Amino acid sequence: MTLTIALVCAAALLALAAVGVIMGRSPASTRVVYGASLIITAMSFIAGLAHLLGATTPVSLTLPLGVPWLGAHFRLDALSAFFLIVVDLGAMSASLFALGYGEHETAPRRVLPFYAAFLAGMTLVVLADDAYTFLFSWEFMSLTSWALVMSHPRVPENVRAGYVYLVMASFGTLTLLFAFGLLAGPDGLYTFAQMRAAHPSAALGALALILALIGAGSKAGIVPLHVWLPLAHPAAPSHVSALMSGVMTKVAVYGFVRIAFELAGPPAWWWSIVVLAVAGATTVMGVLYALMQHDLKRLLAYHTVENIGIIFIGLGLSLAFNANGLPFAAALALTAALLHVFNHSLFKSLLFFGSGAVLTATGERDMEHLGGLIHRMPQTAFVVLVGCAAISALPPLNGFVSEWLTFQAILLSPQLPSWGLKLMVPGVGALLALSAALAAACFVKAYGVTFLGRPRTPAAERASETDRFSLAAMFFLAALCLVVGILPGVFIDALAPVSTALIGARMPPQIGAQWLSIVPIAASRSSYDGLLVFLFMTLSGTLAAYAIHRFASDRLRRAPAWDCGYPDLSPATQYTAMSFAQPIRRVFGTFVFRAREQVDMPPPGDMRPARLTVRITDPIWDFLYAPLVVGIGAVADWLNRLQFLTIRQFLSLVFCALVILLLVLAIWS
Amino acid sequence: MSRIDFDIAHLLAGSLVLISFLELYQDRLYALLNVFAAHALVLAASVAWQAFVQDAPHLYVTAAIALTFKAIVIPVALHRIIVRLGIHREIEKVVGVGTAMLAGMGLVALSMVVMLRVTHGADPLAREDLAFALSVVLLGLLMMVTRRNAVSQVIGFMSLENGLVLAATGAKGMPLVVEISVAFSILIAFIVIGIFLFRIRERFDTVDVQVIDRFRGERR
Amino acid sequence: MTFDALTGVLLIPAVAAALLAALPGYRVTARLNVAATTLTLICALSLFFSRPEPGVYLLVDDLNGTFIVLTTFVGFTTSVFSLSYIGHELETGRLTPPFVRFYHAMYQVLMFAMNLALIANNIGLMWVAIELATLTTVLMVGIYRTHEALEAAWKYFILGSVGIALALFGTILIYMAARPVIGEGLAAMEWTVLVTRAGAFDPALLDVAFVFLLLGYGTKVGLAPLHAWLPDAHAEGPTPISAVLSGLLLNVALYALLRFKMLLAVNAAALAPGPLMVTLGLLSLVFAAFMLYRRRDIKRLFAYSSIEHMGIIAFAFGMGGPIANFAGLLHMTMHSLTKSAIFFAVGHIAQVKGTQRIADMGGLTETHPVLGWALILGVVAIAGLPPLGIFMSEFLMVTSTFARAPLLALVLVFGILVGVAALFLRLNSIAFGEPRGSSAKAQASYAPMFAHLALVLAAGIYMPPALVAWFQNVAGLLG
Amino acid sequence: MVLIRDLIIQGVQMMLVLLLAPLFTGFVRKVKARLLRRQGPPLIQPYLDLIRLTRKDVVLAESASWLFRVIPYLVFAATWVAVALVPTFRTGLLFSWSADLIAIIALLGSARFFLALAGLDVGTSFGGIGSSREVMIASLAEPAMIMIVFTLALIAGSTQLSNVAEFMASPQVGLRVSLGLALIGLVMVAIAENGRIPVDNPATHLELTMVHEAMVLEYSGRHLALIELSSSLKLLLYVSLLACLFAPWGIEAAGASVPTLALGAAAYVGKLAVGGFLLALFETSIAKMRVFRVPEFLGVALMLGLLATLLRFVSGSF
Repeated sequence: MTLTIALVCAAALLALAAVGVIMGRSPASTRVVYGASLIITAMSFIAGLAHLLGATTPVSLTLPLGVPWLGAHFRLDALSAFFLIVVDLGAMSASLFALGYGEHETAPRRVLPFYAAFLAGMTLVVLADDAYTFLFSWEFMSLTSWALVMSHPRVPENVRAGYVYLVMASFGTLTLLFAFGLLAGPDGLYTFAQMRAAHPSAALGALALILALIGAGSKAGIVPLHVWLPLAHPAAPSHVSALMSGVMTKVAVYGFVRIAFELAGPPAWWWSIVVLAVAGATTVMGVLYALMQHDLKRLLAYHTVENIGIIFIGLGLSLAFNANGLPFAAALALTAALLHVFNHSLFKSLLFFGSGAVLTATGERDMEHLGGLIHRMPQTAFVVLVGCAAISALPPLNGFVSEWLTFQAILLSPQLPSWGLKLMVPGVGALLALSAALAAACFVKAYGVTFLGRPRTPAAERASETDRFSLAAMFFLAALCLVVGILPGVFIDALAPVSTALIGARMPPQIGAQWLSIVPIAASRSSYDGLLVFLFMTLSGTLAAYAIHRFASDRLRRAPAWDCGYPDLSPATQYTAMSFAQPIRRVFGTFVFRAREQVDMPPPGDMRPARLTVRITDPIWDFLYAPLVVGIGAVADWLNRLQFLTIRQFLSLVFCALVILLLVLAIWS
Repeated sequence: MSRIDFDIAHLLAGSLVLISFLELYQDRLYALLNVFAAHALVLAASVAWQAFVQDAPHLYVTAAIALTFKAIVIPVALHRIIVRLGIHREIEKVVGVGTAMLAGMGLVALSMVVMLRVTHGADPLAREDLAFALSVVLLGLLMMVTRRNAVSQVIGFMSLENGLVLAATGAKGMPLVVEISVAFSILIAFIVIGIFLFRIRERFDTVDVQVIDRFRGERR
Repeated sequence: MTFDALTGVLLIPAVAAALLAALPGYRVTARLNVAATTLTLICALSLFFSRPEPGVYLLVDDLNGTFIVLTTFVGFTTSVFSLSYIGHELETGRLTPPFVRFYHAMYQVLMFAMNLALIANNIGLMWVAIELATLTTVLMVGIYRTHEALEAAWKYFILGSVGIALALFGTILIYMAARPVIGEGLAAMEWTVLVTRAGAFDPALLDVAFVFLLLGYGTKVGLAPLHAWLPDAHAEGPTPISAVLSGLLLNVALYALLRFKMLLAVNAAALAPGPLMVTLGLLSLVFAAFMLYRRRDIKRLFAYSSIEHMGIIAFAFGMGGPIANFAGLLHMTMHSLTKSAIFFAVGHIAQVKGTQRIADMGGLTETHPVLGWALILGVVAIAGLPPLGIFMSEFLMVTSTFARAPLLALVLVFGILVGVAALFLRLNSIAFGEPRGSSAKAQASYAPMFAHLALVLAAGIYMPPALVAWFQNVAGLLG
Repeated sequence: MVLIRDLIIQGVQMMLVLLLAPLFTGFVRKVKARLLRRQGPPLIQPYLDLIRLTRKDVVLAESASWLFRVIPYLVFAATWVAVALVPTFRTGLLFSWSADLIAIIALLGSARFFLALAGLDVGTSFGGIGSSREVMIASLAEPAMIMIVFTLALIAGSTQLSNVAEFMASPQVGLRVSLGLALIGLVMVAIAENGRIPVDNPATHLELTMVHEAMVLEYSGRHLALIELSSSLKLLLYVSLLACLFAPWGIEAAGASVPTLALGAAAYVGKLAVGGFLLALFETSIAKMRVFRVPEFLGVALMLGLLATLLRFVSGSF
C-alpha cells in the first residue's frame, strides 16, 4: 500500500513535469508546479513515515517495465523508507520555498519540468529493487539535475559546471554499472533479491564495495571525486541547490549503504579502513576548501563535502564493528551516520534557502559584496543563524547530536581487534574533531561577513526581507533542527528498524530514558539531554537578563563605533571573508593549497594603492584532473592527424589491415 | 582434368603474377600502360582457357570483355588522359623499386602460405588459381598504395580486379561471373571518367597541406 | 513469381525510381517519393503476418525481418524529412530541379538496393546489391557539386570500390569452400543451404574468406581503420543521405557481416569470428571517441559518433551470447533511430544557421528551442543516458561483459566515457552559451524527428513482448 | 526527598561557581601583582568592577544589531550551564548526566561561536581581527581538548564527568603515561582557551597582538559585565576541571552528608588557591608569544592528546 502510494506519487511528479512543459509559458505555472509537488511529496512523505513506523516487513512490487525479461522491481523496506522520508522532507520544504522564490525565476520553462522530474528520479532511486531500475533512476536523477544546473546557460561558469557534472555523473554511473555487473554475475541476476541470495565471494564483494564507494561516492562528493559538486550545486537555482546538496547527496549515500551493507555480502575488516581513510580526508579537505571560499553557495557546497565525510566516517565505523562481530556498536555508528544524514538534509537545505533569499534580495552570492543584512532581513538572519549553529554542531541543536553519537562510536572502537583499525580510528577521530572546530570557524565567517557588520555594497544596503513562503520554509526547517536537537531520542528510536534490518541489532530504546535523554550504551558510560541543556540555557539566560534589568541599569545609548581616532571609517575597512580566513589559511593553507601571499607595498610618495594578493591552488584538480584533461587533449590531437590523410594513405591503412589479418591467419596454426 | 590442362592454367596464372611484378617495376607511365595491357591479355587467355577446360561458354564473354575493354579501350583512354594531364614523364613512386619488389615477394609468399595451407579438399587447379589470384590481388593493392598519381593507381585497381576475375573463373561453375565482370568494368569506367572529368590527380594523393585542409579537413 | 509482400518491397522502389526519374516538378515527385516509401513500409510490415517461403534468390527470416522493417521505416521518415529539407534547398538554390529529380530517383534506387541486399538469399546477389547501394550513395554525396562534396564522393568511391573488391574475393572464397560440399551452381551461394551445410566446409578457407569479408563489408560499416570515407561522406552530402547512411547503410553492411559470422559460427573448426569483431569494434570505438574532440563541423561530429556506435555494436555481436546479442540488436535499432533523428535536427539547424561550423552556432535552446531541445534529447540518447533506449543496451552490454571479460569491459566503458565527454563538450557550445548565428524562424518538419525519439524513449521504458521475443529469437540465431 | 536534596546541591553548586569565579580572577591578579612586587588590586576588585559596569549605561555602536545585544546573555548562559556541570566539591550532580564532557566542550564552543559573531557585528577591524584569531586558536584547541577527553574517557570507560571524577578518585587508577600527556595537554589548552599568557594577555587593550579583548572591544556596561563574568567563569571551569580530574582528592561521592560536603567545599577552595597560584606564577615567569606561534603551541597540545589516545587504543595498560 505505502509503496503503491509512493510510486503513484513518483508517477504524478513525472506527469507534473509534462504539465510544466506544456503550461510553462503561463505565469501561473510556477505556483501550480511547486504547489502540486508540495502536495504530492507530502503524500509520499506520509507513506514513507507510515512504513518506517508502522510496517515491520518490506513490501515489494514488480511492474512490466524496463528490461523485458526482468521487469521493474520496487521495494520499500526500512532503509528506503527512511531515505524516502529524507527525500520528501527536502522536496516539501524546497517546493514551499520555491513557491515564493520561483517567482523571481527568469526562465521558468527551463526549471519547472526538470524540477518535478528530478524529484521523481530521487524517489525512484530509493524505491528501486533491481540494478536496471536503480541505475535508470540514478542516471535520470543526474540528468534532470544537470538540466537544472544548465537553467541559466548564458553564464559560462554554469555551462562549465554542468559539463563537469555530467561527465562525473556518467563516470559514477558506469562504475556502479561495473559493481552491479559483478554482483549480478555472468547470467545476469539483476534483481537485488537475487543478489542478496547470491552471497558473493569475499574478493568479489570487496571489489563491488570499492566500485560502489567510487560510484556512489562520486555523486555524494567524497574527495577526490568531489570536483563537480562545488561547481554544480551553486550554479543551480537555490532551491535546487538545496535539493542537490541536502538530498541528492543523501540518495548517493543510500546507494552506498544499499550495496555495502546488503548486497556486497558480509564485510571484511579492511573494507572499513578504505572507507574511513577516504572519509577522514573528505571531512577535513571539505571544510578547508570551504574556508578558502568567499562565494556563499560554493562555501555551502564544500561543507556538503565535509558532512558527507562525517557520514561516511559513521558508515565506515559501522562496517568495522559489523565485520568484527560487534553488532551493537555497529548499530550505534550506523544510527549516528543516518541521523547525520537526516540532520544535514535539514540544515543544509535551510542554509541554501537562506543564500537564495540573500541572492534574491541583493543579487549577490559573493560575501565580499554583502554585509549588514541582519538589519534589512532580520527574520532570514535569524533562521540562517539557527542553521549555522546547527551545522557547526553547537548544542542544543541537531548537528551536535549526530556528531556526539559518532564520537561515542569512536570511543567504542578500542574493542576492535585489528591493529590497522586501532591505529586508524583515533586519527579519524582527531580529523573529525578538527573539522568540527573548523566548521564552526567557517560559519562564523560566513554568517558574520554576510549578515553582520556594515553593508559593503549598495546592493546590500537596499536589501529587503524575503517573501513569506520562503520564510515559512526556512522557519519550518529551523524548527525541525531544534526539535531534533532537543528530542533526539524519538528520532533514534525511529531509526531502529533500519539498523535492525541491516545489521540485526539496534540501539537501546531511548524513549524510556529519564528526562528524554539519549543513552547510547549505558547511563554510566555517557548520556546527553538536549532538552535539559536547552531548558537550562534559556532559564539561566532569562534569569540573568531579568536580574540585570530588574536590579541594574537598562539604559542604552547609541554612539559611533570606536574608530581609533580616524573618523567615518568606510565599510571597506571591515574584515572580509578572505582576511577573516587569513590566520587559518596561514596555519593549514600553506601546505594544503600552497597558499602564497604577496604584499605589494608602494614606496613613500607613490600614490598607487598597496595590494595584497593571495594565490591558492587546488591540489586535487592540479594533480588529478588537469593531467587527465591534458592527456586526452594530446591523444585527440595526435589521432586527429588521421583526419587529414590522403586517399592513398587511407588505402594503405586498409592494405595494412588486410596484410596483418592475413599474417594472423598464416601464423594461427 | 588432364595434366596438360592443369599445366597451361598454371602457366597462365603464374605469368599473371609475373606481369604484376613487372607493373610494380615500371615507373614510366607509358611503359606501365603497355605492361597492363599485357596483363589483361594474359587474363583473357587464362579465362578463355578456363572456359574451354570447364566447357563453360559464358566465360568466353568474360574473356572477351577482358580482351576488348581492359586490353584495348582502357589503355587507350588512359593514354589520352596522360597526354592531357601532361604527366607522361613523371617518376611518381612512394617507395623505391627495390622495396616495392621485396614487399611484393613478401605478399606472394604470404598468399601462398595462406592458400596452399588451406584448401586440401579442393582440386589442385582451383587451389593454384586461388593462390595466384590472391597474390595478384595483393600486388594490385600494393601498387595502389605505392603509386602517387591517379593513372597508375587505376591500373593498380584494375590488376587487382584481374585477380578477382581469375579467382572467379577458377571457381568451377560459379554463377554470376559474367555479371560481376561487367559490373566491374562499369566501375572502372566510372573511375576513368572521374579522372577524365574532374582532373582528380591531386585528390588521389597530395602533400599540399592547404589542399588537405580545404578538402579533407574541417573547414577552419 | 506471384506478387507478394517480398516482391513489393523490391518492386515499389524500382518502379518509383523509374517514375521519379521521368517526372518533372518538385511538388509531385517529393510527394510521390513519400508515397512510395509509405507503400514499401506497409509491404515490409505485412511481412510480419504473411512470411513467404525462402526462394532461390529471396529470403525472409527473423534476422533480416528486423532489418527490413527498420530500413523501410527510417526510409519512410527520411523521405518525409527530405520533403521539407529539399524544398528549402531548392529555395536557397543549392539544388536545381534536375538535381532534385535525380536525387529522388536515386533515393528510391538506394531503397531498392538496400532492401535487395537484405532479403537476398544469395551471397553474390547481396554483394551486387550492396555495391549498387554504395554507388548510388556516392552519386548522392557528390550531388552539391562543391569542391568538398566531389572530394568526399571521390574518396568514398575509391575506398568503397576497394572494399567491394575485397568483399567479392571473400564471396568467391566462400563459394569455393561450399562447392566441394554442396556442388556447383547457385545452391552453393544460397544462405539457406550454406548455413545448413557450413559445418562441413573447409575451415581454413572460411577463415580467409571471413578476413576478406570483414574488411570488405567492414569498410561499408565504417569500422576503423577502414572508416576514412564515412565522415566526409556524411558531412558533405545532403542531410537526408547522411541520415540514411548512418541509420541504414551501415546496418546493411553489418547485416552482411552477421550472416557470414553465422556461417563461421556453424563451423566448429573455423576460427572464431568473435575476437576479430571485438578487436575492430573496440578500436573503432576508442578511436572515434577521441576523434570527436577536434571536430568543428557538426555533421562530421555525428558521423564520427556513428563510427563509435558501429564499434560498440560490432563489439556486442563479437562478444556473442544471448544478452550481448540482444543488446547489440537493440543498440543497432536504437542507434539507427536516434542517429537519423539527430541528423534530421542537424539538417534543419544547419539550414537555419546557414552553416555547419559548430563555432558559428550557439545558444540554440534560446534561438530555436524546439530544434535545440530535440538535439539535446538526441545527444542524451546517443550518449546512452536514460530514459532512452540506448541506456538499456549499454547496461546489458557492460554488465554482461564485465562478468565475462572485465578488461574488455573496461576498454568499452573508457571509450564510451571519452565519447560522452566529447559529445557534451560540443553540445554545450551548440545548445547553450551566448546565442550565435541567425535566429530566423525555421520551417521544419519536426514529425519524423520526434517520432524517432518517441520510439527510442518508449524502448527505454517499455518494450512490447512480441518485439522482445523476436529479438531474443534473433539473438539465439546469432549464437 | 533525595531529589530535593540533589536539587539543592545542584543549585548550591551553580551559585558557588557564580560567586567564586570573580574572586578567583581577583586572586590570580593579586598573586601576580605580588609576584611582581606590586600591591595589586584588592581581592574583591572584580566584584566592584562588575557592579560598576552593571550600573553604567550601555553605549551601543550605531551599526550594532539585535544579535549584538543578545549575545552576552547567550554566552553567559552557555558558560554558566557548562561550569554548573563540572563537579567541584561533590560528584554525581543531579544533572551531570544531561551533558557529558564532550557536551561541556561543545557548550563552551557555542559560547565562543557567538562571541566571535559579536566581534564581527559592529563592523570594525578590531572585532574582526579578534574573532578571526579566536576561531583560529579554537580550531586547534578544540580538537586537542576532544583528544584529551578521549584519553580520559578511555581510561575511565565513560565520558560522564562525574563518573570520570569518581573513577579518578578511586584507587584502581594508577599512574599512567597517557594521563600525564593528557594533563600537560589540558593545561596548554586551558591557557589558550582562557587567553592567558603566553597565548594572549587579558590585561592589555589596543594592542594588535591581543585576541579576546579585541573581540569584545565594543561591549560596555552590563553587557561587558556579563562577558567578564563569563570569562572568569570559564577560567574557573578549567581550573576545577583540572582539579576534579587530576587532583580528585576530597571530592565527596554522591549521598555524602552535609558536614563532609563542607569539607569537600573546603578542599575545593584549597585546590583553587593552589591552581590560581600556579597559574599566576606561570604567567609571571613567561613572556607572551607572537600570534602565529600559537598554532605551534596548540599543535603540540593536539599531538599530545592524539598520542595519549593512540596509546590507549593500542593497549589499556598505558
